[in-house]
Amino acid sequence: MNRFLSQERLPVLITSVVAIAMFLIAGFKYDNFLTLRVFFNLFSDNAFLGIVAVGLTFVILTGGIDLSVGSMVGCSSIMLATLIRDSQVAPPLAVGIVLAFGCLIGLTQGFLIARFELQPFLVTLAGLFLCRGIALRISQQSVQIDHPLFDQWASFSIALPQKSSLSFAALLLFLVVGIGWYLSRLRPFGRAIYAIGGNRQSAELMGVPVRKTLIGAYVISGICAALGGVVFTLYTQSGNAVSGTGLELDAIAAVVIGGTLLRGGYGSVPGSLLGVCVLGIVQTAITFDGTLSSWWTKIVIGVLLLGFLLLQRWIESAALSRRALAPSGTN
Amino acid sequence: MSESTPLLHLQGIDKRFPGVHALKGIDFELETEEIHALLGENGAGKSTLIKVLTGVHAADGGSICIEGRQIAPRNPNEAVTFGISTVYQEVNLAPNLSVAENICLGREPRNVFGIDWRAVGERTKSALNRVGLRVDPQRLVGDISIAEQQLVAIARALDVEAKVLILDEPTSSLDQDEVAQLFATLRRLREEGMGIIFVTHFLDQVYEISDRITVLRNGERIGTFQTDELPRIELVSHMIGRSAESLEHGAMASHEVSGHEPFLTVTNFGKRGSVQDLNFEIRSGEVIGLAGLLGSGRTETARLLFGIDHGTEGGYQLDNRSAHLTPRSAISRGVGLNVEDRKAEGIFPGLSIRENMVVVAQVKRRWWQRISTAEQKQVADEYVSALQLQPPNTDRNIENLSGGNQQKALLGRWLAVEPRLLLLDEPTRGIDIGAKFEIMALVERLRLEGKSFVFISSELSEVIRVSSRIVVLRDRRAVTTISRAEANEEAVVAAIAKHE
Amino acid sequence: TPTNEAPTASLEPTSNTATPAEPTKKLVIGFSQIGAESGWRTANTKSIQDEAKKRGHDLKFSDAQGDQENQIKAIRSFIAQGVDVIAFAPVVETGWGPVLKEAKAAGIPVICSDRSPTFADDLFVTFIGSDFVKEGEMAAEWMLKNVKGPVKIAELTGTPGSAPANDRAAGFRAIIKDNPDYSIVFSQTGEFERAKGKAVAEALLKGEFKDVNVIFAHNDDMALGAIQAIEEAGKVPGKDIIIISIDGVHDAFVAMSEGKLNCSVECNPLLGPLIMDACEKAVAGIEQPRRILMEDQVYDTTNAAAALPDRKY
Amino acid sequence: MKSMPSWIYALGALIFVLLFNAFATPGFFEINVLDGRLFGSVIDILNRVAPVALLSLGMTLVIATRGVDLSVGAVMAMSGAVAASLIARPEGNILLGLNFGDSVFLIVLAGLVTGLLCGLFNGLLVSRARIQPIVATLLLMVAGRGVAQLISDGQIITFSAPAFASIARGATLGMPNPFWIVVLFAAVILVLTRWTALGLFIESLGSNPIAARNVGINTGALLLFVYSVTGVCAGMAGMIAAADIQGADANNAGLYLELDAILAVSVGGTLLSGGRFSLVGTLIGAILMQTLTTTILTRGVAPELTLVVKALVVLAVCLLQSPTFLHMLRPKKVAA
Ligand SMILES: Nc1ncnc2c1ncn2[C@@H]1O[C@H](COP(=O)(O)OP(=O)(O)OP(=O)(O)O)[C@@H](O)[C@H]1O
Ligand SMILES: Nc1ncnc2c1ncn2[C@@H]1O[C@H](COP(=O)(O)OP(=O)(O)OP(=O)(O)O)[C@@H](O)[C@H]1O
Ligand SMILES: [Mg+2]
Ligand SMILES: [Mg+2]
Repeated sequence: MNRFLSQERLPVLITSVVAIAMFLIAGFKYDNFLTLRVFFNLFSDNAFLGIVAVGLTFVILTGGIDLSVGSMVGCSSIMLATLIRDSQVAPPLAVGIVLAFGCLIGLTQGFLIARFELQPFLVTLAGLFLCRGIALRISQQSVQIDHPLFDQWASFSIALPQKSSLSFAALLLFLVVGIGWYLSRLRPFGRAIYAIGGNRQSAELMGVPVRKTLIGAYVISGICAALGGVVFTLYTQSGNAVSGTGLELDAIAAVVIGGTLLRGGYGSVPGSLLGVCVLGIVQTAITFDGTLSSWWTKIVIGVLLLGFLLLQRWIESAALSRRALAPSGTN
Repeated sequence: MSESTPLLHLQGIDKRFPGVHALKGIDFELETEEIHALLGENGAGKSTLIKVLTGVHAADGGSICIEGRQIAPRNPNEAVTFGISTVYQEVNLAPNLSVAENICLGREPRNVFGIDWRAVGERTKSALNRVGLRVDPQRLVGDISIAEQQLVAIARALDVEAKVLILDEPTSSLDQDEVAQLFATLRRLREEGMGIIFVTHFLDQVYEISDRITVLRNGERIGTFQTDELPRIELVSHMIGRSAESLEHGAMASHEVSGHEPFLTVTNFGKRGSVQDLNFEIRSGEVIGLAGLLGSGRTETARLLFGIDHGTEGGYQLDNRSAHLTPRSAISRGVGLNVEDRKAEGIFPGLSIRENMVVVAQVKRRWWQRISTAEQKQVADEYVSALQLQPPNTDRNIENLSGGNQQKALLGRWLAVEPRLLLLDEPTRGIDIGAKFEIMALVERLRLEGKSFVFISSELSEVIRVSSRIVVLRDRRAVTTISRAEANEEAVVAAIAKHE
Repeated sequence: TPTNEAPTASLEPTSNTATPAEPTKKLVIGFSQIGAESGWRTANTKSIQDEAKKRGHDLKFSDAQGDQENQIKAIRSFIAQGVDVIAFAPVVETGWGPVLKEAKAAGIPVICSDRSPTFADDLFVTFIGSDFVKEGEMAAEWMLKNVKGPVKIAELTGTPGSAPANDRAAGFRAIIKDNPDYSIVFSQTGEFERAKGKAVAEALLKGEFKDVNVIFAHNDDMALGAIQAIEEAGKVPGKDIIIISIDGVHDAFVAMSEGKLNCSVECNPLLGPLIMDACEKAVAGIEQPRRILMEDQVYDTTNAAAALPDRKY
Repeated sequence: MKSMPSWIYALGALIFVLLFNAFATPGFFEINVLDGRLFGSVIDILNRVAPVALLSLGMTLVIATRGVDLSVGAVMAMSGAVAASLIARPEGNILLGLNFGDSVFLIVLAGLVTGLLCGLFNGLLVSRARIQPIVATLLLMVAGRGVAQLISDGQIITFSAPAFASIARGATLGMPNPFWIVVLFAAVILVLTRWTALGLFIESLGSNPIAARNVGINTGALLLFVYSVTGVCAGMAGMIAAADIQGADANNAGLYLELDAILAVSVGGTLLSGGRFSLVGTLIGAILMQTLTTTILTRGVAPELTLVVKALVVLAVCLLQSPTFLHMLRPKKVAA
């Protein structure tokens, strides 16, 4: 029994192999693709998506889902921008307020889901509508931020060879992935998340604080989504109520590609980062190609995702059946 | 009873579920240094009492005192802080976590960085040792057998400091050695001053280990007795509410096999990485018993014969034609399987008892010929009364049935289609004595009508009682076949245990 | 002919007057389009692609599916790829500072079309496109001239938060705000869609405000939907209710020539030639005006029929 | 003891919204006769609800199997684009090879077949490739709209075909045709699931897929069936949308309608966790959502508030369906 090829690691392994293969293939096809710059851009450009996906991973691991993350990004982005520009709130405080708001929404959703056993899909769908409504209520115009400290954050980056660099957002992404990994692996909270995803009734009977843990998962997701909004605001130095539309689907796709099962219980935080990279590579490759019309772009993304999922499924079933056969090798 | 305050004292515990008055003012006392058996037929309210006691369900009335102090646990964790540790009926573990993680879940040892995985490993090791389970602590619980899971659950319950230990049918999947090991542990704990509540349907075990017995029936307490003062016969009649002799009428003496031609033949049948070398044939009117240790491959054999898993080696012939079965084709050719893990693979939670019982008949009848509701009621009612399923209202959600009654409903599901061959994997697990005898009598009656069975049970006496022949499995291979004439416990145990 | 700040009146801008810089050199042009959310947008994309092909440039086209982040990613990819010039139609006005600074640092000139990014004036070479505020104003001016007050107006707005919706609403309001005879009594989004426009109009005609005199739609599609709803309600579009919209798509011209639509302010999507000119000049380092605006013309029932045969989109 | 149907709260909410309108929205219940058809807000609701109702009928079955179909909106766009291409036959269209003339029957058939193919594709991904439904249908949600745009070349294909347009704009016996189409589809699906054993099988599959396989239910075929039904429903909805505006808008047709359909299903009392389903509840749920929309449109409420109102209604109905919540509301029994 190979622990290394456990149900948790295998998909991550497959995803990384395929991701590297894709990167190399695109590298041979397009000039300037196989560069550090393109590689590090993956993290800088997808930092907000990655941060949102990390939060969402916790929720999905419990067997739930959070559809509100995309609107939350838009909501926190416009909120942050108006706070800084119109209310003259200092950026650190404004970020704090926005994160608190994300926390509040997550708390409310988590409470409804955990306390009243409402279905996560519906509660967070309502959250999606609500956050977008609030965002549009705050301002329908996009809001430019012009604040020296904020500018400083936005333009901070670590220069790396080949004209590449890692932005503040990318560093934040790595930090969030690190914290997420720590929480899920090394804290009892993380184990409780997995246990609930494995079997909620059992977890309850085993004395796992199911409600608290569930609420915790949605709070993390809410905070991560709000932080994603902050990073998005850094990325564009402006707030926009409609940003993040449909982002929840990208985030779900990233989490799933990263090997987390939507029914909960299996998966990992670093896997989701990998999923984000896969999406980023596909997108970058399509841009480098630059010949696809609008509709072919959609079709090609769909087909690539399909191929990816089928490949993942195929390798997984092959590996699992080999594992099942393994004991017979001894006799 | 005793003048000192009891360790645990329940008074007037009352619990109603929609439509069921599950507990009617139950009084119960548990002393220190006592193993107290809680007995009763399926649906008597044993599990419910335990769940109320440990905060899973809120009581509608009554009080709980531990060492004279009134408590009201709101969840199992709180119960643990009051010193009550519980193993619930039906294994309740996280299948996606490792054995070690399951044992320490919710109370992980920590160091500055978080969970101290080293300490987890050590604690797991000692916990597993206590129940005598040798299993890689890193394996996922979902990957180990139900028996192993049951032991893991017990190890987990023993991992905390508790004054009261509650075990709801902990031995339903264990073999004799494991039970012995468990009992040794329980006795030691008793000596250390613990009070233990023990629910089981195995009367031998009750008499082996318990000091006192409390009998429940229909949510009422019938009485509490000193074990050594209560004859078996009396106990059984307390449990079922009628005299015990009436049970034995279906017992069989001779065992004539009516069939002639074998209609199912398996030769060198098996699946790579799973059971192998299956060689036996089944005639109509025969019961083939499968005996073996835990994990010897009985369940896998049944799954293979029913076509859930597919054989890769050897032949499988039905009516002299080689067959590649899927559950669907198996059913259409008169083969049925009552699965071992009824919660995960058997019942349809959320659907009614009636629907759960007619679904196979409906599959057989084809989808466009719906069995009308009236007909469904008729079929379901027939088997509800045949199997004495409680409560008899078949419109209720099957989830609300007690464990044993769920098992009866599943049996009824198969009996309703009158299969030629029914594979019964642990059909008597978690079933009270009355029902056990009923099921065995039913098997015998149907056998005489020309039906065949494969009968799997961890209780050797049951296997010997019903089988025409016994196929012994060891290490996932069929090693011998014992005829009915030669079958007795020693012979079968010898065959199971033989070293080659 | 495009001029500095002086809107052109030409329907089909050509590049004859400006000398194309080094016509022989093939450029690699990165173009980031917003999406393909409407027929107008598709016509815009097609015009750019056709023109690039005609001139033999290598166009790297990227569709952002309506998301700003996708556009920023695309522009950063273009920079990493080392294209000669970047053109893009920003999905919103704000938020381009950081990425355009990067382009500038990489020495790649940037050209904006469609709407101009705010607070980034020194970061792009020129802006080519229409003025949405102006379009809203022109629609209102047509109304002041042709519809006698007092008038109750129902507004079908575009997608909430989008620049054309915001600007057209603002422009329209700026003109009527001093005129108490004209008031907007109902405003609801039709999200630039024909079907939603129809649904909103249908509801409008049964509600409290069924006696409105004018419907102002932020685009033609919603107006065309509204026309159907009016007909189904047994009224005569263009007579019982005056309908004003923006864009000037082909179907709108048909509707105007039938008298069902009263007025449509043109918003010309055929920017390809102008953008290619600007790209070539930018690479060659030729000075060009900061803003190249299309003159958006007002069409109504009087001149639509005549213009119909020439409409390309 | 008979328990209350799961859709009772949706019905309650619907009555509440209607009562609100009766008092607050003048003329809401006014019904006139115009050209032999009924005309009024209530009729509008029954007319406008058709696409979402169709989608949610199919969606009910999919959700009952523990699945979800996110692609229905894109399928609407595709079938609309196919139908419009066949009618308008614009130059350079990739479907020019197919000439069905003016036959409304053949064109509708083509649209339905488009939906069917999409449904089969989804069904295969879910049942064969074992891809989780949300992800499997997400693929077609993204790519499908691309295909629709490919067919229509990114333009709105408009046409003038009174016969086809009457699918959405005509009326029969005073009621708009979309209403009758929903009635027809609902009846067929109701008969298919409740007069045969398919309903039981679907509920079994959703309740416990492993057990369903163990009792011999052909789960693969069943999944194919439910996704196909949903595809066909979406195909019909797409054609209603196209006929309504006499044009196929590949970019916007059915956009986000999958969410409305899911809401309608769950407000109607079918759990997203699968098992028991209620088609009647779904229809009530769909009508409730549409009544809300129509109310909001009629009253000229700001669009961002629309979102908030929708969110609150969904939460309210969900809460009312939660046994835990109801239990909390009930006054505590005094212990004797
Ligand atoms: N959650 C529930 N909802 C409704 N009724 C329930 C529920 N749990 C148990 N019941 C009912 O309460 C009664 C007692 O059930 P309980 O599980 O306590 O029986 P038991 O004595 O443990 O039986 P078994 O030996 O079969 O496990 C049964 O009639 C059962 O149907
Ligand atoms: N899903 C699984 N993955 C890996 N090993 C398994 C799995 N299921 C069963 N096994 C192993 O296969 C062997 C045979 O199991 P099986 O369940 O057939 O035994 P059994 O005789 O029916 O015992 P039981 O009393 O537990 O039903 C055991 O060693 C068990 O641990
Ligand atoms: Mg029990
Ligand atoms: Mg077994």
